[in-house]
Amino acid sequence: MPETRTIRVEALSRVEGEGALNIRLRDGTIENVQLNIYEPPRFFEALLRGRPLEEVPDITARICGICPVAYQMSSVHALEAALGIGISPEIRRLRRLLYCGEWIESHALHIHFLHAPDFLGYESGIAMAADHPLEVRRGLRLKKHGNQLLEVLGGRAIHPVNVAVGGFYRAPRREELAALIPDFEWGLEAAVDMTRWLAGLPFPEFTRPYEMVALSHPDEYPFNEGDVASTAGYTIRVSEYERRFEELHVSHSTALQSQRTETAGCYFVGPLARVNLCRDRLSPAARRLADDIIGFETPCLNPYKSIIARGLEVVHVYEEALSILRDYRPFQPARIAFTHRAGEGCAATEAPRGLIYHRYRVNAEGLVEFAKIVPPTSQNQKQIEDDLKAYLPSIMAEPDNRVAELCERLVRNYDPCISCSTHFLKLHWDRR
Amino acid sequence: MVANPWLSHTVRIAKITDEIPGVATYDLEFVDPVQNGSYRFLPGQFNMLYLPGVGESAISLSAHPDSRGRWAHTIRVAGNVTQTLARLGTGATLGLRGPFGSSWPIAKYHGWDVVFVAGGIGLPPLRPAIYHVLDHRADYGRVTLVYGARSPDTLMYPREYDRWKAAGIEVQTTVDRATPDWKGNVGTVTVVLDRLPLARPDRTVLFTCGPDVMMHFTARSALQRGLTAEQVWLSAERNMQCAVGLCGHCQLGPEFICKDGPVFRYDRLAPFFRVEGL
Amino acid sequence: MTYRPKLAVFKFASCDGCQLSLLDAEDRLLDVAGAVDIAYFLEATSRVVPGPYDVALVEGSITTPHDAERIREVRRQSKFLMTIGACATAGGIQALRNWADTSEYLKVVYARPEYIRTLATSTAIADHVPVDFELRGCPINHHQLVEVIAALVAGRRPRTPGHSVCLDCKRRGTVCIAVAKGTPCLGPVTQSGCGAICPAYDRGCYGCYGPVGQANVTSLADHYVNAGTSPQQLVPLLRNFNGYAPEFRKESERLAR
Amino acid sequence: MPAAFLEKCQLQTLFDALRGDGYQVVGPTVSQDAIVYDEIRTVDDLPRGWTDVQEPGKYRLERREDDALFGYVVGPHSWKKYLFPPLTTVAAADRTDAGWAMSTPAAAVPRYAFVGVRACELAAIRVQDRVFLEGPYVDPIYKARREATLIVAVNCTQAAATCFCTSMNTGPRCTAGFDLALTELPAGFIVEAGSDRGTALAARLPLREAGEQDLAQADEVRERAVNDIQRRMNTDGIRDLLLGNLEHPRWNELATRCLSCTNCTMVCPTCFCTSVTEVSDLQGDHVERQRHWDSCFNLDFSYMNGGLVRNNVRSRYRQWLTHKLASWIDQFGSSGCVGCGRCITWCPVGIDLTEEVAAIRETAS
Ligand SMILES: Cc1cc2nc3c(=O)[nH]c(=O)nc-3n(C[C@H](O)[C@H](O)[C@H](O)COP(=O)(O)OP(=O)(O)OC[C@H]3O[C@@H](n4cnc5c(N)ncnc54)[C@H](O)[C@@H]3O)c2cc1C
Ligand code: SF4
Ligand code: SF4
Ligand code: SF4
Repeated sequence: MPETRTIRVEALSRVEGEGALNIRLRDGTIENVQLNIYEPPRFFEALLRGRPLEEVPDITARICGICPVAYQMSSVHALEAALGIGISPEIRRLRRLLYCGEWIESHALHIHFLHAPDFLGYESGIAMAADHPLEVRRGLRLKKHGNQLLEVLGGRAIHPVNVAVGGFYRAPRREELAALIPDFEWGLEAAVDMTRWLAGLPFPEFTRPYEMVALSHPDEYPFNEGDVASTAGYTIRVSEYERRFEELHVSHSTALQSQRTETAGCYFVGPLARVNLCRDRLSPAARRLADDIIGFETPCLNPYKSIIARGLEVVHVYEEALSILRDYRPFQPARIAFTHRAGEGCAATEAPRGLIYHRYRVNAEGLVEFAKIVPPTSQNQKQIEDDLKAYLPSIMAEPDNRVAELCERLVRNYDPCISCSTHFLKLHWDRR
Repeated sequence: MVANPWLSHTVRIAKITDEIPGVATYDLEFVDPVQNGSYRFLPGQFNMLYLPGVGESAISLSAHPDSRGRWAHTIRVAGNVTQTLARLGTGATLGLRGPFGSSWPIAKYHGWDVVFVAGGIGLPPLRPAIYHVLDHRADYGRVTLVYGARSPDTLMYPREYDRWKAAGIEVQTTVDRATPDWKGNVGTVTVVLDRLPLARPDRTVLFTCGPDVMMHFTARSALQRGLTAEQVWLSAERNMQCAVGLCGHCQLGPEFICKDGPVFRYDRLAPFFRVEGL
Repeated sequence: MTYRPKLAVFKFASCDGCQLSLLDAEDRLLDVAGAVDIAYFLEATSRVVPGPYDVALVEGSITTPHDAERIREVRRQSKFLMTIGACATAGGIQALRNWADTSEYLKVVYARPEYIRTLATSTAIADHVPVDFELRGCPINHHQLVEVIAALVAGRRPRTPGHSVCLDCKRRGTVCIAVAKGTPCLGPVTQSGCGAICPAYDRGCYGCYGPVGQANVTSLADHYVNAGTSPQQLVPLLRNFNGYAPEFRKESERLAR
Repeated sequence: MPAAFLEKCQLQTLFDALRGDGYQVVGPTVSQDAIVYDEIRTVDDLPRGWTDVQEPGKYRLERREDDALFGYVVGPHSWKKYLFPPLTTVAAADRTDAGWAMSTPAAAVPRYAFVGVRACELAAIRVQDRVFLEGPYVDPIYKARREATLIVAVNCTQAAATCFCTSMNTGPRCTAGFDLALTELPAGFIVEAGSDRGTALAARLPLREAGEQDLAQADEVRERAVNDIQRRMNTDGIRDLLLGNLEHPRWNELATRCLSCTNCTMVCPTCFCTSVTEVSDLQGDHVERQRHWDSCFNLDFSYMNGGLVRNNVRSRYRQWLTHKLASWIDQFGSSGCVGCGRCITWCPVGIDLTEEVAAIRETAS
């Protein structure tokens, strides 16, 4: 009689959105590993059809409450490409600043509330606060800075209202931004301290031969623009993205999964990919920290160390945000005027949790005819399953609940944001 | 400096007396002894009772008008403030501003027959006036209290009726829903009022407090019985925030219930009372 | 001991933004965590305490047969059930499917529609089970959320004002953009809660907090149409995150005719 | 003080004098596509060369042909935002071992100099004085701010299509209630003092005596404003007209148009309604009572345990109109309306109270 052992995490915790994990072992060998995303489908790509293109950033924001800016930025860039709009350097800087806000907020949240508790053995950041009050309070303060920046630039932190195709509805007043500078100066130092703390966490020895993919820009750390670069050695234009990467609707009842078109292999997006690929474009303080203080070695192929990459990125965005804040002057126009025309355009930006790709076709009336949205988590999903398959043999001896717990931790490395159910499926439970 | 009309004074709950389910009488005393010594009010006036963080409510004084040192309020649990208050015990503190508003001009009617008509929680605001009559019984002619409640067990202050009767006040209670052992009147207060012998309608004054509808029909009945609108007094109720005529909430036509009322002579309110949505 | 309600957070079809709002109350988060017993909140903690719960915060709309079942169980387990956000209160942006053919939507998005189990509609929680309190917004406002929690702890009714966005514009000194610029703005018929941010950012309100009580949407729409906005522009404005709220829905359907 | 003349290029001396006396100068500026009241430092902050065009439900800024500094009428803001701020803390409570300790939060009283106050606005301030200062209870916040405020009025030289101050006897000429009043002419300002404070202030300005020609010109431009006013409201017996027609069918008809959005009450310079909210920390140990502008158009405004008194738009619109124009007279001895027209312009659907009153009058019972 072959012995079947099924391990299930029915609801992943401390991830954004809802997912489950199904592992089936038969006679000690892995039969199946599924990261199931049971987020109900919300059909964004379909419901965008026929909507005025001006509304797209408001609607795509609602794909994900954790990284709405990433969706807004990717969609406005893609639509601007479709309409042939060139934005001004001032608008571009302000958009980077907005992205800084989201990165700080999202990274601080993930680090302190979702991820670090794993390394220190807590069920939550709130529980961790009892023993590590300074770290958690510092983390909350950083997180708040991110939100404050989003509030000034976007009106509110979740689903900001100020992002428009062509720019912003209103450019902030100088005093509004200048008021943030003292906090950000404090935050920059706090972020350095935080990252040193993170670098000292106990990391499992676990590495994989990842192909890492991130945007890459010659002069900047990638947020909003660049080519798509891979540690496999190639760099492509964003317009070629869909040729290199494809989405599959897999039968074993999970979300659409991205994979490399040629190899059907998986790939890795997110902070660790970015740091590996763009380390030299980190801000001076972040580079100094990586090089001299914590001695962060790249390429780093240990997914647990994503938390350090996140820390380095927090330092980077504080420094970049500060320089934008200090130099800011209100400008006109806040939004480039445009006329409707038929066209198609795509864009990729870097959400806190990785590369995000959008493509739209619009008609001459200014209505959306077609939308395609590839969120970061659908790109990492196959990689996560692959990691789990590689990891399981080493922990198979543990009891089920321990296996489940360890697997969940591995998943959290990716900061998966699975509420972005542009096209995720409901799971068929395997209840055998 | 002008006094801050929103500033409450701290009072302590000295005693709680349960009346009927959901209604209790709170004897309050000021924490500041000087204030406790000097506070005075007139029958029909109200205080704003304040529970910090919860809110403020207008509550009539139901105390004896000559009370000293303790100020009774009879309060029905209705919502936020009153519910939270009901969870407090003796010794707890809260805020009080007042007294506010106009009063029952009972002392002006020496020599008159007096009819009090109360409904439900409308009796407490009338009680100070009843106490006044008790103390000055000889100054008045025939005195009647018509009091209606939903059911026999929701009649307020039953333990006092004997004393009131003994002092020569006719107490006529009536209920909407009788219990098997109920021997008294059944029906609205106006049913009782309509049957009430009025020896000298031109020298009878009527004071009423209760739900708007009840007061409306009471006034109508009084007018039919030969009283004029000038002989009818009622206590009106509206949402109140400031109690000093500055917030605008309690308007009823041209009146601010808080400072022009709550006690009005009926002729003044008649054109506006019961206009839907006013 | 003060009352420390056992709190659970449940998610249905949504973007997570509303439950994230709780974590966005940074300054008060640890206080909140002290004031309530967070018994089930997957996004924030691995600790899972089984029901029943004193308070359930429910995010998201009902879009699948399984969720239609699950919400009943949540209701059974919860003494006080509060919906948070436009998805849970009005069906959310995904309720746009209610005017469309869901099988078409499926084909647009999925290569293999047969794998998907979904309902033809996205509906509010109150369409399925009784709801004790609705906190509006897309997303909800974390100050309001903390206020509601504070109220529950204190055992009083929460204070979430029910006035229009206009009042908040006026309090913050924002000039009416409908009047001064002719920008169609839903503020006059939208419930406050957001702090009137859109007009302060030079754009019309797009109704995140849903229709204000007794909203006279028809009068406003007629006025905008008379002033030159086409019904085709107004329909999508009304049909977004709260598009399936009765007052917005009725008007968008009237305009669409 | 006889009328004097201030050269246009010398207007800054007025601002400097006011600032020198410790006043925060507030006045008209262009912002958000409208003329709004805000802090001003120099003459350049004034809406030079701008005018406003108003009609029911519509307001637009337009360029003037000249460089007039006060060549417009009233905008969406009124001075009540300074004298009666939209949000103030009126009381506080702290939990102590001995129970609740109540207090009045200390608030700094700003010293404002209002520049550019119009006749209808002087009248509106006068109306609010009656509400907040002259009844049995005084609002300490209003009182402190009001006493610390200096007023530089400006006579209107034009009117908007929504103005009807002549019907309300409130303008367009500033007659009382100011410290200084200006009339703008192309070359400068006719300056009149209306108080001792104003006379003393004027004495420190580089004024010259106004010539006969200047005065004649001033009369002419002020007359222009009078002639500009097209809108009328017949106020004969208006109290009894409105309070006697509480069941008029027009209220039902209004309910189909009015949004109950509160805009008319918010922009009205005399509306004074407020609500108080408790604001506390999560433990509830420190509580502040915040008073904020409210409006009779709000559903909760008339809430009483168990229901709403004004539970439909009809009754809420009726409350606004009858209070403003009728019961206000009982309460405060004057109309609550000064004819500034703001509620007409800023009603998103352009409901015009003068038209409503006329309609009721036409078919009054
Ligand atoms: C002049 C006057 C005298 C009163 N005397 C008494 C009395 O002696 N005994 C008694 O039990 N009740 C009395 N009431 C009614 C009492 O004020 C309300 O029942 C109470 O305010 C309800 O408050 P709540 O917070 O418990 O209810 P909620 O329903 O939670 O109300 C919230 C708030 O709305 C306001 N509000 C609600 N209902 C009323 C109302 N009917 N009148 C005024 N404001 C209201 C209050 O500010 C209240 O705190 C009187 C009312 C008035 C106007
Ligand atoms: S019209 Fe309404 S808001 Fe204005 S003062 Fe009167 S009651 Fe208050
Ligand atoms: S009612 Fe209208 S016209 Fe009259 S003072 Fe108020 S805003 Fe001005
Ligand atoms: S009259 Fe106009 S401004 Fe006033 S509440 Fe009605 S719609 Fe709003």
